[in-house]
Amino acid sequence: MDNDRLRAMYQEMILEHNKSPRNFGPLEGHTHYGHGKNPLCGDDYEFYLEVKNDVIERVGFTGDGCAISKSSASMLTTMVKGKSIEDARKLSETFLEFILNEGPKESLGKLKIFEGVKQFPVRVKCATLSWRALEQALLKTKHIASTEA
Amino acid sequence: MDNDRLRAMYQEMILEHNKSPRNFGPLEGHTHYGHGKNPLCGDDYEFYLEVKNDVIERVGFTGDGCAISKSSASMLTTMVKGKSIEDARKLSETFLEFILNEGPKESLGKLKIFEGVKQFPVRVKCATLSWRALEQALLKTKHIASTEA
Amino acid sequence: MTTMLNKKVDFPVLNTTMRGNDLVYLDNAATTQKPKSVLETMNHFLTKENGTVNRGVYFLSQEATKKCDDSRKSIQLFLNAASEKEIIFVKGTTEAINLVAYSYGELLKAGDEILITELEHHANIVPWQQLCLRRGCILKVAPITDDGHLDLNEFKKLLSSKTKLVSFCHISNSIGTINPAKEMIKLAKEVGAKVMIDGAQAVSHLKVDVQDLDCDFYAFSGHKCFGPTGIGVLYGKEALLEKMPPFMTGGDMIETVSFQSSSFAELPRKFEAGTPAIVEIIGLGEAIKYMNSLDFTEIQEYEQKLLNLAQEKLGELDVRLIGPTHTKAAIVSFVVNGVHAHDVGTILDMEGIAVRVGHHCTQPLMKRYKVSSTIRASFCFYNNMDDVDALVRGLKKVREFLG
Amino acid sequence: MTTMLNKKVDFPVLNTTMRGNDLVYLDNAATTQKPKSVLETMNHFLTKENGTVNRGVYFLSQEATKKCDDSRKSIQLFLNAASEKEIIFVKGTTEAINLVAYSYGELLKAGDEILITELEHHANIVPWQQLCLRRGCILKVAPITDDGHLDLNEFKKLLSSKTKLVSFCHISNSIGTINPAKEMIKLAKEVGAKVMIDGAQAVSHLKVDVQDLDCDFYAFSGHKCFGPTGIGVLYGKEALLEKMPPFMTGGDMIETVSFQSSSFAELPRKFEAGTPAIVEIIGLGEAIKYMNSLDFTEIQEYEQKLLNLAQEKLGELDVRLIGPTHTKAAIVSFVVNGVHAHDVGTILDMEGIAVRVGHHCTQPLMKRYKVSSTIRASFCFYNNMDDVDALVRGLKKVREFLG
Ligand SMILES: Cc1ncc(COP(=O)(O)O)c(C=O)c1O
Ligand SMILES: Cc1ncc(COP(=O)(O)O)c(C=O)c1O
Repeated sequence: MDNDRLRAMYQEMILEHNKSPRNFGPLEGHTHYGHGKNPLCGDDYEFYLEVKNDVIERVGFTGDGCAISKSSASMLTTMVKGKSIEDARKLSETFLEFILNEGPKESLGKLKIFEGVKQFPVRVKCATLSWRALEQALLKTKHIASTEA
Repeated sequence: MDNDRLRAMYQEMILEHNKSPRNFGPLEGHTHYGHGKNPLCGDDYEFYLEVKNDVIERVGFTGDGCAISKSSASMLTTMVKGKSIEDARKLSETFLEFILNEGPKESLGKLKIFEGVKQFPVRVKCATLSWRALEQALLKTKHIASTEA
Repeated sequence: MTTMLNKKVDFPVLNTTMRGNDLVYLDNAATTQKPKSVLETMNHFLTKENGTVNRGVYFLSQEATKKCDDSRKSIQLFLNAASEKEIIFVKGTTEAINLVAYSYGELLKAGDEILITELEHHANIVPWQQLCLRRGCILKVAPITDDGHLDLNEFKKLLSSKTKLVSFCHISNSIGTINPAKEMIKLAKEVGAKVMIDGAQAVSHLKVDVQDLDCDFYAFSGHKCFGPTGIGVLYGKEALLEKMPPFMTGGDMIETVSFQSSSFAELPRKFEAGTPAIVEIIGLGEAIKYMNSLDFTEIQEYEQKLLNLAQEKLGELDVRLIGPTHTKAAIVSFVVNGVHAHDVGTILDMEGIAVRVGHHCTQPLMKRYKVSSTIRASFCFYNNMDDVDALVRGLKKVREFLG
Repeated sequence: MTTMLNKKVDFPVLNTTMRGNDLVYLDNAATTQKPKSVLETMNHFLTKENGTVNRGVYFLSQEATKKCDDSRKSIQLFLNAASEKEIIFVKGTTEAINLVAYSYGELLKAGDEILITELEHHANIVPWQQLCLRRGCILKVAPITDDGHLDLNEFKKLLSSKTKLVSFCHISNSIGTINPAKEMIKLAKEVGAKVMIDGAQAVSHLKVDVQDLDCDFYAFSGHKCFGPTGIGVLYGKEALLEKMPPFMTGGDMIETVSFQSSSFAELPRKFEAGTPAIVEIIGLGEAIKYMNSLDFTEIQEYEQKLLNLAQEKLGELDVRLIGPTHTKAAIVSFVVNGVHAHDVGTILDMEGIAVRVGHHCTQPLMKRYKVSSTIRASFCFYNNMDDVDALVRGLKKVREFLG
């Protein structure tokens, strides 16, 4: 039973993103920046977005943490790329509602895979950390030097 | 049984000294001074001795406290008056040995009456306070202004 | 006198015999007894679930963390604080006041004034004196009237724009006075002062609502409200706590540490250095649950009946009552004329009656009343009319023995 | 591997099952379990004898006072301190260090140096940083070598007549290093520095003799040596404590209080403001009694066997051991190559194995080893070879799940 719970959390796709995170690395010329940190377990990620005409054109992240937080960060970057700020925010809200409460998962696509984490209350923070950082990034525009404006 | 224990502590003579303490009041022209204080219960006494040629000629005390501490102070003054410093010290030692440990009481005269206090461990300090102050007084000479020397 | 709350059954210690009699426990202002539920919760935790908090990914630690979080939440609701961030665990009222004196004190400068009252416990005097010595602040003291109530006129006169902090007891531990906290806070706020309430005696007697009071700090001790020793609470308004530097530092209260510098965790952990008093926090949570099961209006009425009876019966003896006779909690302070309090205490003890004798950590108040000590009988809702009778019988015995 | 101490029977929590398995408790450096005798003593006190201390003339209070005095006496003997006055009750190691930083700190001036080591817990770093900020002192840090031992040469070089205090852990909570305390103290004394030892991890592993060490301060926490949370001890040399101002102030630590000024009680009460953690003091006394029933030489031998076995078996897995492999306590810190510590912790938890993952409140040490966190298995004499085997099996499962 415990093995099942573990397998439900550590899904293949999660482990795969953990091993080979997408969009990993800092992003030159980013317009938005967010920082997510869990001082208790040491997870620490930075997110960089390049937003043009309200659309997230490019995205990158750096940092380190557990398999759940890293795969969550990686999948986040793949999910929000190409989305409008508005849509990215909505996705974040839906995901957090799904993980933290009993929110619906229909619109979440492959993020549903994090359902297994809900069985591990202390690990829920690992899954939400990067989304919190994204929300922060979407609030705080980082104005890049004028040539880029 | 408890009444017996109480009666053993609150002997007639103790109550009588408590009501009418002997040698009560400060002593002009004293040569020695001691202060005894129990911050927990508030007992607070000052002792004044006039010593001439190594003999305690006069003695007085002031202060306030419970029946045990006050009668102990009062009886102390009557017991040490006229004694040599050496003999007063010995008496103090014997009394403390008797109250605190299992020391002999033969030489204690009417101080034996404090035996009942030994049944009340928290009250033992009340009986010993003035003797501690006496020891302090016998150590610390208070040099009075030269005309008296 | 029909309502008997009859709560003794919940408290194991109250069902022990003492020197051949039923224990008559009248030292509740010093420490209260703990209900079975608190004892069982603590014992269960220690025998079945003991683990540390905050840092463990393993079950025992997760459970302990959750229980401590739950306890903080209950305390927030109990005090009606706006947020859990405003509930800081300390070891007791004394630490709470010292925390404020050290930390809020860092924001004060020479010449700033701190106003307390003549009623205060040493814990609400000495930390301010020490702060004044450290930073050149000035301690002012609002007097009371002969009948033991704050002199509100004098209090008003002492308030000025220099007053940076007003700190007073909600209820006097020594003579039972209930301070007009809301009015005092309003007056203090008019001159821009912050207000700290020493609630050590209050939480077990009346319903406290920190938002309604509008105080900036509120402190109490677990062991005086049916919880364990070693734990207490400092409530502080979030915005103010944010501005204050940490008091004690170390593990659990930091964000990052390097040898060059450190940054601090968010509230409430910024003020909670080190391994918390885990089983004590859990025990306190259970004590809060117990208090939530009580009706404080009913309790107040009942305790007032006990108080009235005690004052009436003591009035018939040759004793002098010290302090107020109304607008007070069920705490009676008195001296037996011609007999020292210590002797009274010993004789009552022989009857299985526990009262406190001494200065009750309020030496300046004793001086105000020109006594070196009093006998204090402090009641709780689990006391009953028989306890009052026992006290009176005991005092008659004092006369028998000591004349 | 014949001597099995077989002490699990004394510790109720160790006999619970966890997620279907026997609990394997390997987080002893965070907090230890408590023997039955401690739990029973505490529960007995709270259900039968609860009362406050120091001030009561009545039976319950007299008994509580006596028990707390007895506990202080046992601790004095346990540490071989010269006098009971040197034993100060605090809530834990963190408060003990803060007490010294605030109080002894008042005797320091700008430019004075405080020397710590790279091994320290945040509790032995941040209070000194804060002191340096308050008083303009300078914090120096003695480095360790790659194998986790203090670099004694560098330590010597950092000592000078400016060094006023040297503070270091007896045993590192993070990687288990046992510091050469006696030698370090001797060197520190040569330049006239005072020495504080953070003994949080030591008292449960080795026999401590403060007079033989000749340290000025020694601190430990009750909950890390089989006692309750909410209580700890600061040992200090009497002459030095006498010179230091009080830290927290309030009831029980004063002699006289007036609104103008106050004078303080004698040691140890000068440093013990407020109602003490009574049942916790009594519980700690019982924990000391339990430790006195053990043979520390035997325990050390046994724990070294556990340590050797653990290091040997872990060495066969794809893990990196962090820190020393000898002259250390039975604390093993490691990372599983390619797997984050947090994930390891979760999978071990599913097997009923409690280990700690994270920075262990030693961020600078983690940085020194270029890791953000480690897995730490910390053993106690009540652990056995089966616990080591369970850990190894658990780590194999980690590989299965996380590749
Ligand atoms: C070496 C060391 N020092 C200090 C501490 C702090 O102890 P406490 O949290 O009990 O105050 C600990 C434990 O966390 C420790 O291991
Ligand atoms: C009014 C008041 N303030 C402060 C205190 C100090 O509380 P504690 O000793 O629990 O820290 C007490 C109790 O002794 C008290 O009655």
